[in-house]
Amino acid sequence: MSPVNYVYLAALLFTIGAVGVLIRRNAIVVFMCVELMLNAANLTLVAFSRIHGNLDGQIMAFFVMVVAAAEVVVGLAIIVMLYRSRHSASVDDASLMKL
Amino acid sequence: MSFPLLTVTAALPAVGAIATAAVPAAKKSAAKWLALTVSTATLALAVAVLVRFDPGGARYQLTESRPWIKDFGVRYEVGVDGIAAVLIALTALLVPFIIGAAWHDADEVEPSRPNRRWRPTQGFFALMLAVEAMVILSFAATDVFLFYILFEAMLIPMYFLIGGFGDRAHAAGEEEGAKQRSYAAVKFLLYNLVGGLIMLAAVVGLFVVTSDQLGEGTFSLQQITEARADGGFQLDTNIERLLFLGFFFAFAVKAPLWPLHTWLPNAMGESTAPVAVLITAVVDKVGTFAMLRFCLGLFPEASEWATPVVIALALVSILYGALLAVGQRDMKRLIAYASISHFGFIILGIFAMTSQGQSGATLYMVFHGVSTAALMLVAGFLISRRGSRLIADYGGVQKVAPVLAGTFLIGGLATLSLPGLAPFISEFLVLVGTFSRYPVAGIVATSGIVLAALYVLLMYQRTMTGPVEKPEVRAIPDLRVRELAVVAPLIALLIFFGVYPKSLTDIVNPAVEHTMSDVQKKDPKPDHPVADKRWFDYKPVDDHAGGDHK
Amino acid sequence: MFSASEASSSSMDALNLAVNSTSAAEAASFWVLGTIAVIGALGTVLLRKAVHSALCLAGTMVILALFYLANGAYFLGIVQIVVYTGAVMMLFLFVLMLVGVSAADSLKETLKGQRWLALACGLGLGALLISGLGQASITSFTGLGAANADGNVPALASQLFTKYVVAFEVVGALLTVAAVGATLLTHRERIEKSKSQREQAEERVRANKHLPPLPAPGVYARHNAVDRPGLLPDGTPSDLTVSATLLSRGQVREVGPEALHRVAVLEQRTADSHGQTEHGRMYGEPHDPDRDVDDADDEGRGSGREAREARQDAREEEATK
Amino acid sequence: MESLIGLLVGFPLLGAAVLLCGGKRLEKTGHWLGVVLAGASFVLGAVLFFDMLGKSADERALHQHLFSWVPVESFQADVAFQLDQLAMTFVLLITGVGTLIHIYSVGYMEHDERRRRFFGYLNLFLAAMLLLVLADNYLLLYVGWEGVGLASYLLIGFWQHKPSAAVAAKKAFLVNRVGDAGLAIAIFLMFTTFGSFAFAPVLSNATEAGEGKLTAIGLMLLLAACGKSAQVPLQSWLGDAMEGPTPVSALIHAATMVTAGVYLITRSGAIFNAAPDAQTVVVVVGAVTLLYGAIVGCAKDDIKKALAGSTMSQIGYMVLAAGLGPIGYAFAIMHLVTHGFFKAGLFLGAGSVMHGMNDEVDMRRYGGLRKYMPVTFVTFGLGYLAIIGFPGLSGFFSKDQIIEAAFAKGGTQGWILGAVTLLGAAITAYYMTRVMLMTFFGEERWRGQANEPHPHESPKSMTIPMIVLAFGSVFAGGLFKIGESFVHWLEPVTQFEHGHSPLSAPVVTGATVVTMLIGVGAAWLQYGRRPVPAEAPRGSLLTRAARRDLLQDDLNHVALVLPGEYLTRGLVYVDNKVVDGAVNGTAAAFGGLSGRTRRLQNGFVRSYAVSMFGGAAILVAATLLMRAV
Repeated sequence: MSPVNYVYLAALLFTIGAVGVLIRRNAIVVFMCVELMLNAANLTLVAFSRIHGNLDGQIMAFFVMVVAAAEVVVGLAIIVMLYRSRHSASVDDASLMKL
Repeated sequence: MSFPLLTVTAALPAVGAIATAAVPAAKKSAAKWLALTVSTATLALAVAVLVRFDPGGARYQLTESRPWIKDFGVRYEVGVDGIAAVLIALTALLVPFIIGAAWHDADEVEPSRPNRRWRPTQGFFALMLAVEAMVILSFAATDVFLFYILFEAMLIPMYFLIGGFGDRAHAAGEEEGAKQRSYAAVKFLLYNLVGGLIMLAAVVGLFVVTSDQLGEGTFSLQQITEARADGGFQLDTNIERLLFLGFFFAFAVKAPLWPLHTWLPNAMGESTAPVAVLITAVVDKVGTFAMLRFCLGLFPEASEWATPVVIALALVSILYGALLAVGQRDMKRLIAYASISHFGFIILGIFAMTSQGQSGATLYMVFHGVSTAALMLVAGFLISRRGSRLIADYGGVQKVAPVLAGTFLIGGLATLSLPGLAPFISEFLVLVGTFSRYPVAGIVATSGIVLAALYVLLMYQRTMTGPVEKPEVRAIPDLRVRELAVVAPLIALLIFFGVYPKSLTDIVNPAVEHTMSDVQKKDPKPDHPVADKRWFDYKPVDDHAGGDHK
Repeated sequence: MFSASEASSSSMDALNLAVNSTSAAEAASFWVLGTIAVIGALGTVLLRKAVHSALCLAGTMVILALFYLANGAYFLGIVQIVVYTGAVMMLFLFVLMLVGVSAADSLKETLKGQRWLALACGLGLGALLISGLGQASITSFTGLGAANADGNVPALASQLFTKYVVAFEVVGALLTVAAVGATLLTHRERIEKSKSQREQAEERVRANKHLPPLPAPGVYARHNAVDRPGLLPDGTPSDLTVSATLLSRGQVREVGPEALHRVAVLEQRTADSHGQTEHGRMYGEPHDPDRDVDDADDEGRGSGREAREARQDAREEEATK
Repeated sequence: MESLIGLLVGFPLLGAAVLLCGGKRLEKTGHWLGVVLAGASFVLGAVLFFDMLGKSADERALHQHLFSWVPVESFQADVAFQLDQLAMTFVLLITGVGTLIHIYSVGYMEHDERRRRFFGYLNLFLAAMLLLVLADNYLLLYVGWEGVGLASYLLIGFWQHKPSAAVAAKKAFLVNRVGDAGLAIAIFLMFTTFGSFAFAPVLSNATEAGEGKLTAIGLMLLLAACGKSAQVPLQSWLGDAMEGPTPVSALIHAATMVTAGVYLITRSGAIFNAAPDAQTVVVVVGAVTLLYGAIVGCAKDDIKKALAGSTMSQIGYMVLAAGLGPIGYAFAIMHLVTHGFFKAGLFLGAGSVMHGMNDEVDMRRYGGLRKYMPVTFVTFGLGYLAIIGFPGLSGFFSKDQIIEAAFAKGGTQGWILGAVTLLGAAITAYYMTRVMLMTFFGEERWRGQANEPHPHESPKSMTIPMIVLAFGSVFAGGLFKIGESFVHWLEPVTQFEHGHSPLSAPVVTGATVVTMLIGVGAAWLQYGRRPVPAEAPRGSLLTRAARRDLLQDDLNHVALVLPGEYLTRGLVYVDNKVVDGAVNGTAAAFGGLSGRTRRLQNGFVRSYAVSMFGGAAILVAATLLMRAV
């Protein structure tokens, strides 16, 4: 089999993650779905690094991870704040940004 | 380069504005006095400009020229001809009186406790000075781009003056008043912005055509007119007409010319009387002035092409404004519509393209400024006493406040341009100038003077005469010293210029000659010219040399 | 052991760089694990309870880690397990605990047409991606044998600290900032010093509310777990008896109907013994008896919300005082 | 001497300025200042007059150039005065009668707390009127012209607390303003025709211009004259103007201001002479007004309104005469002067009567007053005899001359005009007799009515001027007639040629006297023999129409006022709804549009996310398509 399949898989996961982001209301779950998408992206990077035989892809993936980690930290903190202030983790409750 | 008098004249109020705005919250009266002194000093400088200006000399004097934005050939170029000089003088003259009349206008919006952030009084007077600075500089600007920037920039302070410090005397209660106010302010802003944007397009267009005709693009009025004079700068007819329309539209909004006038009654009605004077007597004059200087100066052929339409519109403005003034129930709106009618006269005079018409129009700008100031300020004093703008709420004021009524009447008579008062001179010149080229238009416009009498006297009759029926009216006090000090000089000026307008015509005439030569027009010659001989050159023919037997 | 085989294969293909296909073992593992990964992903998206989604996600991540290893990204594989499955997911779980473990959102959609749009977008995107890949037609691939010749980690390191050193440093800074930011965000500033017990007591007296300590949970209820509200004489559960946190999380249990019934009977008896029957009607049947246990949580959250509002009001009253 | 001319205007102007700005401290003495300055101006006028007599006919005209007023290119207006015989005549009339009326007012306005301002206005009026007659060009004349209008506005509306007075004042100013517009247009025409509007150049070159232009100028001047002199069709203001204090009516609406139109026509004689059509129109206007005023005068019970009607008709005589050209100018002015005397006298008399009858104006409430106010009776009676043209009194001479000139016009025109003037004379006799009888004879109808008045003679300050004017109205005419002195005096300015009437002078005179006697007789039959009913009888249709000023106001109302009101209302509506509506409409349209689009911004992160992903999908699709293509 060709390692491209990994990329197919990644595409699939990415899509699922995307749908999750769109349909779930619980901010934390939404977050998880974002993580899923990031991971899918990582998988493609890794697969491509193998296909092209150089490590830049992996390094990219590495950076993605780090950034993702940072993002998770901050994001979760925000969720906690949100929860404290409005006692709900639903993204729909935070819908004040409108005219 | 000699002492930059014009720049200083324009800069002084600007600096004064900043200083006034910086006055601490607790020191309200200090801010007022500061503003007053600054504007008076500006007046002194403006007088200096008039003195330094030599009517016989070059077309533009006291010129300064520095490069500003090299890439677009924009220069900081200022200079005055006779017209600009007198208009600068007018501006500098009116503002102190406006400030004096507005002495307490900002107090109503003052917060109960002095507040570092919200200092209405300081802001109010600072804005007024800012407007003055911009107007003066825009009169002096001989660089189209510089003028454009000022033309637009003066909207900002005006917007806040109208919207922020409006007339509290509103029939429909406080918050309804606030709604009306903001409506008026926004309307004012939008109208003028639209005009300005169209003008901006024309300005860019001007740059383009100059850059491919003269090598590098320029906005310098003198440069362009000179180039035109020596044939180095010819415009394609259609392009010239488009550019003309672009400029004219903006000025017609500002002036305002029918049917672009509807912002004026709201703006003047909702703002306090002094601000209303600032609008109609000072800021709007920039529009008519710009027609005279830029439309005619830059695009003479197009101006001639547009003349029939413009004259028609001007006539409509004259009659329409007058008729609507007759129909108004609200004093300030009435005066606003009267102003529309008067602007019609000014534009008529400008586009009649005769020297009488144009000097008439220039004088009209000045005299209309003074007369409207007198009338509107007195009306403002009256309104502030009674707390209502509706004519129907008055009646018999003359009995309780004779001096107020007297000044009001004189202002009104000036507005209907009674001979002996200044506006008569300008109006008559405009009419003569128009008649000598377009007799029909002249006659139609003349019918406007009857309507003027109608609306002024109707207002006077309904407010001032008759028995005193309403208790609020009985309680109206007569003019106070401050108010008299504001109005009396204006009236004195009206009378002085009515008797001796020569002092202004001597300054204005040469400039008008230049404009006439710009548009390559000559005054129409009389059919049977008589040499202007004096009386004693004639002896009455008497065939019966009868002595008398008394 | 995949990694070993991969290593061997790569070392073997060191000379001819272009290989057309991977080992059958890898293929098999791909198909098996891939399916599981997809199932995990679906679980993440579809399960109602956040905790379950979290666990599914963890599973998917582990499998992805294995795939990294299979693709010769040994370092990344380990990092994936340590950082993601180890740290990040744990963080998620912590937050979940904070927010309420059993809190689960009902899957009924509130935004009109959102779900269908979402599906359309997602599937459309997926289809496009896959079709795009289909166009790509990559037949042969270069293994990492050459690149990983002297080990994957040293190779990465050599690049990371030479070519990408700046990015590396920046990312470090980013992490620090993120950490500080998170602490700042979550740290709640105390405006006033916390009230001493005495002060609280005095306040209660002044407010003249609940002078006695709050009633214990579970009174009259079937059993007295902390998340069971005590029952008032007329059989209505009282929110005062359970802790506010539980209320806010909506984790207060319902009291079964028979408990209520027993209360009614008990009270009836006492009433009879006192010969006062006119109380009878106020121990009526418990409100809406036909309640199935499934949406107990929803109900619970509901009551929790009311209680929350009650508390809100109380706080406001204090503020006004 | 020239340098003094300015002072003629200067004195009263100074007076006006001081009195109006002076404030309270002048309340006590202010009116005397006014009187003195008016008198000073009269004295100065007299001095100049005698100086003028000392010169031969063609050096008499003086000229003073003060300063260049509005110089713009070929438009050169100067402030310059010209004092020739015509102007001199007016100066004497204005200052003389004016001074007398000042004195009279001192008594008449004694109890008015705003007396100071009243005298200020009177002085202002004198100044404006003098400026009008002294100006050496039409623009400066225009200033005086409107200045007079202003003064009359202020004086008519002097009792502003009366709404009727305020309305009347406004009406007067507006109607005059119409005339002023005519004068303005006339000036434009002169400027475009001759390039000048000073008397000398224009008048001496009038013949050069085409007749069409001159006719136009003439008609515009006539319009102006109609406005100021209350000639048909701009006569409607004069009746209401009686709202003003009686001295005002005497000064402005009898002696001076209303004669300005006659002055203008006479002054512009050169233009009219060269434009016969215009002259015809002038004559017609004069004739019509002559009868119109007379008829109105017959029907009024308000003594002042009756006199106003007679004024209108007398000025009709003057205008008619002026319209006759060189054969009439001199007589027009002569009648103007004599009329100035006796009409002022009549008005002052009427004022004195009202003064004694606590401001009652209805003649049906008078009667038999002669024994209560003898002086008034005598002076009024002399004025009466003068105006009806009783042989020997001034009115007789001046009017007779005009009638003669009317016949002398020649042709059927001549006959018609002659007839009209004779008829006018008859009617004049009729209504003046009516006034006389109703006021001073018959039983005392004022007895036994609520707040019964106590008729009494007026104070000296009022009677003396009346006496002086009575002398004027008796002897002026004869004085002028002696050796045609007045005609010769004016001749250098107005030119004069003897009209050749188809009837010999004695015949005309006889006819005049006879018609006059008929009029008197008719009046006596109606009001002398039978007692006058205290309430006006319903009267014939004509009478009722005449009471309503022959429906002129109703006509104006229907023809001008109503349409005007509807027009303005309509325009206000249009301005709000159409002109403004267009703008607000666009604004509203944009508002609605943004309102719709704003719905997309619903605040839900997830729906934003959907759109985001949708966008991403579209982008990917686009790239793929690009690669496919």
